[in-house]
Amino acid sequence: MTRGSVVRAVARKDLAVEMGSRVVINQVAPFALVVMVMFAFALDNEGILSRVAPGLVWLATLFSMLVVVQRSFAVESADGALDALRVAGVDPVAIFLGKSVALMVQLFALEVLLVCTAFVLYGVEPSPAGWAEAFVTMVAATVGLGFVGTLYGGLAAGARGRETLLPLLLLPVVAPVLIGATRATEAAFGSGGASVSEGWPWIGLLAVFAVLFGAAGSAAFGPLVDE
Amino acid sequence: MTNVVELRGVVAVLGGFPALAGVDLTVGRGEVLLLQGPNGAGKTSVLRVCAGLLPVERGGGSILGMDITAQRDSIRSRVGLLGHTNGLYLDLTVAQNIRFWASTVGASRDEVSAAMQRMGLDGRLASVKADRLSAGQRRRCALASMIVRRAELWLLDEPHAGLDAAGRDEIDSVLRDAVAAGATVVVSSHELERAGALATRVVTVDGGTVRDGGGAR
Amino acid sequence: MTPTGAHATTGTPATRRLGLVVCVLLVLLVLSGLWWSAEDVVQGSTVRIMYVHVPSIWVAYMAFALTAVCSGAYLSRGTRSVAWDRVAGASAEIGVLFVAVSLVTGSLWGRLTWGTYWVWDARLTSTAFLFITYVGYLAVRRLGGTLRQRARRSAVLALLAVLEIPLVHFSVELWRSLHQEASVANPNAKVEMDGLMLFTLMLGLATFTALFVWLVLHRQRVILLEDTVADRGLDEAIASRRDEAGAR
Amino acid sequence: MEHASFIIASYVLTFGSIAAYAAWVVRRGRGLARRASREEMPWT
Repeated sequence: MTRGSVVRAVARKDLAVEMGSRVVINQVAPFALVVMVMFAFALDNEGILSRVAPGLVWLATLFSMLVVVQRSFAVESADGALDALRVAGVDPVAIFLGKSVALMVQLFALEVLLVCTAFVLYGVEPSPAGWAEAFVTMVAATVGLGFVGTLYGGLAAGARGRETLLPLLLLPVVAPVLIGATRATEAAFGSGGASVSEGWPWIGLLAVFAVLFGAAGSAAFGPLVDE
Repeated sequence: MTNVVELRGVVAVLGGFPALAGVDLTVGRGEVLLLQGPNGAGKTSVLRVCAGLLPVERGGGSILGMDITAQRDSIRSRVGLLGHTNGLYLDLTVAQNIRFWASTVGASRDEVSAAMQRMGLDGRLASVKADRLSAGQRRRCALASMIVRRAELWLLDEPHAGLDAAGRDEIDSVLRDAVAAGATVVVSSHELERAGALATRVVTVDGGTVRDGGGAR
Repeated sequence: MTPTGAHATTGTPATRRLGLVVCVLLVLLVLSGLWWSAEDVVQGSTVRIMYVHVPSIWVAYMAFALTAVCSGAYLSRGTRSVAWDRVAGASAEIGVLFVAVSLVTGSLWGRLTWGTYWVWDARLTSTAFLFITYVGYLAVRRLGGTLRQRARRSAVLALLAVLEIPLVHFSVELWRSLHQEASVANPNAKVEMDGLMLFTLMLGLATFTALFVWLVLHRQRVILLEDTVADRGLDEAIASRRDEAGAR
Repeated sequence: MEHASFIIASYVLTFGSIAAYAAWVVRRGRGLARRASREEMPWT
């Protein structure tokens, strides 16, 4: 049994669960859209909206992520599947990577939706190079978010008060992603006169974040979830 | 060969409550041990300790010759637990569930279809979502994944609960096959008549302790 | 079991002496900070806040560093003693207290110097994140479970914080340096310090360090007692649990 | 002294909260130590 095949099995399973239940499609995605509309009500100014659109996109992503992460582990504990995985001695690193990959796929889909919404509702108009940069930003940010979300989601999964514990633990950690992804997206969208080239250092930050938390999560997930 | 299960003075705590208050238990290879006792006596906790799910607070012991605290990871891949929950993903179909389990332990396609056939899960049931299944059908799913796992120590928590007569017979026959294949079984049950027929030994769990209900039968 | 009587404390002659030293130093610090030392040429009287602000943030950094070291020691093989976890927990709790204190005194100072309680300065922002991170750490310590569970979980979390904090700090710094035009005021502005002012600052650092040692010693003993009493409760619970069996 | 209120406030806040915490720790320690034996308190 190689680690890679377990990773694939876990990721495929999580995505199959989503295809079977459609919770992210039917509930989280509309939630994210509502958040975007509420931002527009709160700010009530088209000039400001297109200026702050990148930040709103990523804030909406983070809020949606909290829900998706909770869901990802609720599925495991609904009928004791996580216990069963533990008893089966399934490699926790493979569980971590597999669940991270599934989370990344779902987050990426949400981000695409949110960016398109910002394009339509907030009046942002990126150049072709900007679209490319936005794509790279989304990939880099999503990988990091997937790792951190799975890591802290697993820790909070078994805990009492997990609904409040998860945001408390997770949001401070993802601050670099919010900052980096927002700045990079601003560059991509040209918000506030930013040029596309200004975004690349921030994408570097996102990549560093993703690599560090991928490694740390692989090491820490087992001890955190198991004990 | 050492005993399959050896617990010495095991105390296990659940949210501050001593679920196990000093358990001594020995199970030899090939035995079918029946744990009986009232609700809340600690039967489930004994099984969860043996499966390496519930950490041992005091005392110690070994499972399949491996230390129960230091070598929990190695123990786990060699035991199978059928608890109150079935470990199913309710949004997946029966076939998806069992195939997932098979893929995490590296079972072949043939083994999977054999196990599904054995539990009567092929055909129409295979494509039904787990949350539409009856309690008995869910049990059968869980048993199918146990079969696929080829565990050396089978731990079953009230496996007969909520099943009709046919379902119970099925479980008994799966257990007999497992024992014939060399597995050791620890099973908890209210239904002494039924489980007692299989058991080679019966012990009583009460107040988080084990009273040996007499030697081998 | 030797009863300890009504005068049992977490103190020892050594900590009592240390406590006395801390008290004397504190009096000296207040006198020196509020009366003896002169006002700063640039900052004026607000420099007096620095004599308590700088030592508190210093203690907080020291506390979190100690938490990280103890967590690493707990996780490394051969030293797996829950004593490490107690020191880590005590230290983190004290660190949270001192970060909170330094955030408040810092914003009071900021109000006087910058005219505003808060500026989105890199150091302030990442200190706020530091605070929230360790509040989360303390929440995880209270999740329950066995002592070993608590120790392992919180040790792993403390080491993750070691990874998280520099990342947050770095990104916040990058955020400010690339984004904001010249900051309101540079808190690092060279302060001309006369001898007594420097003395007062050093006195503050020494006092707070001694205070930190005193607090950690006591707090980790209290944690030991909490664990012991919980364990005693467990003994009683085990006994009554075993009686259940006899009753039937 | 200029800004006396702010300066006094920061001293009071700092030492007040530390003193409150220290008092809480000591009192909690006393309460628990009364229920513990000498062997359980390795520092005695």
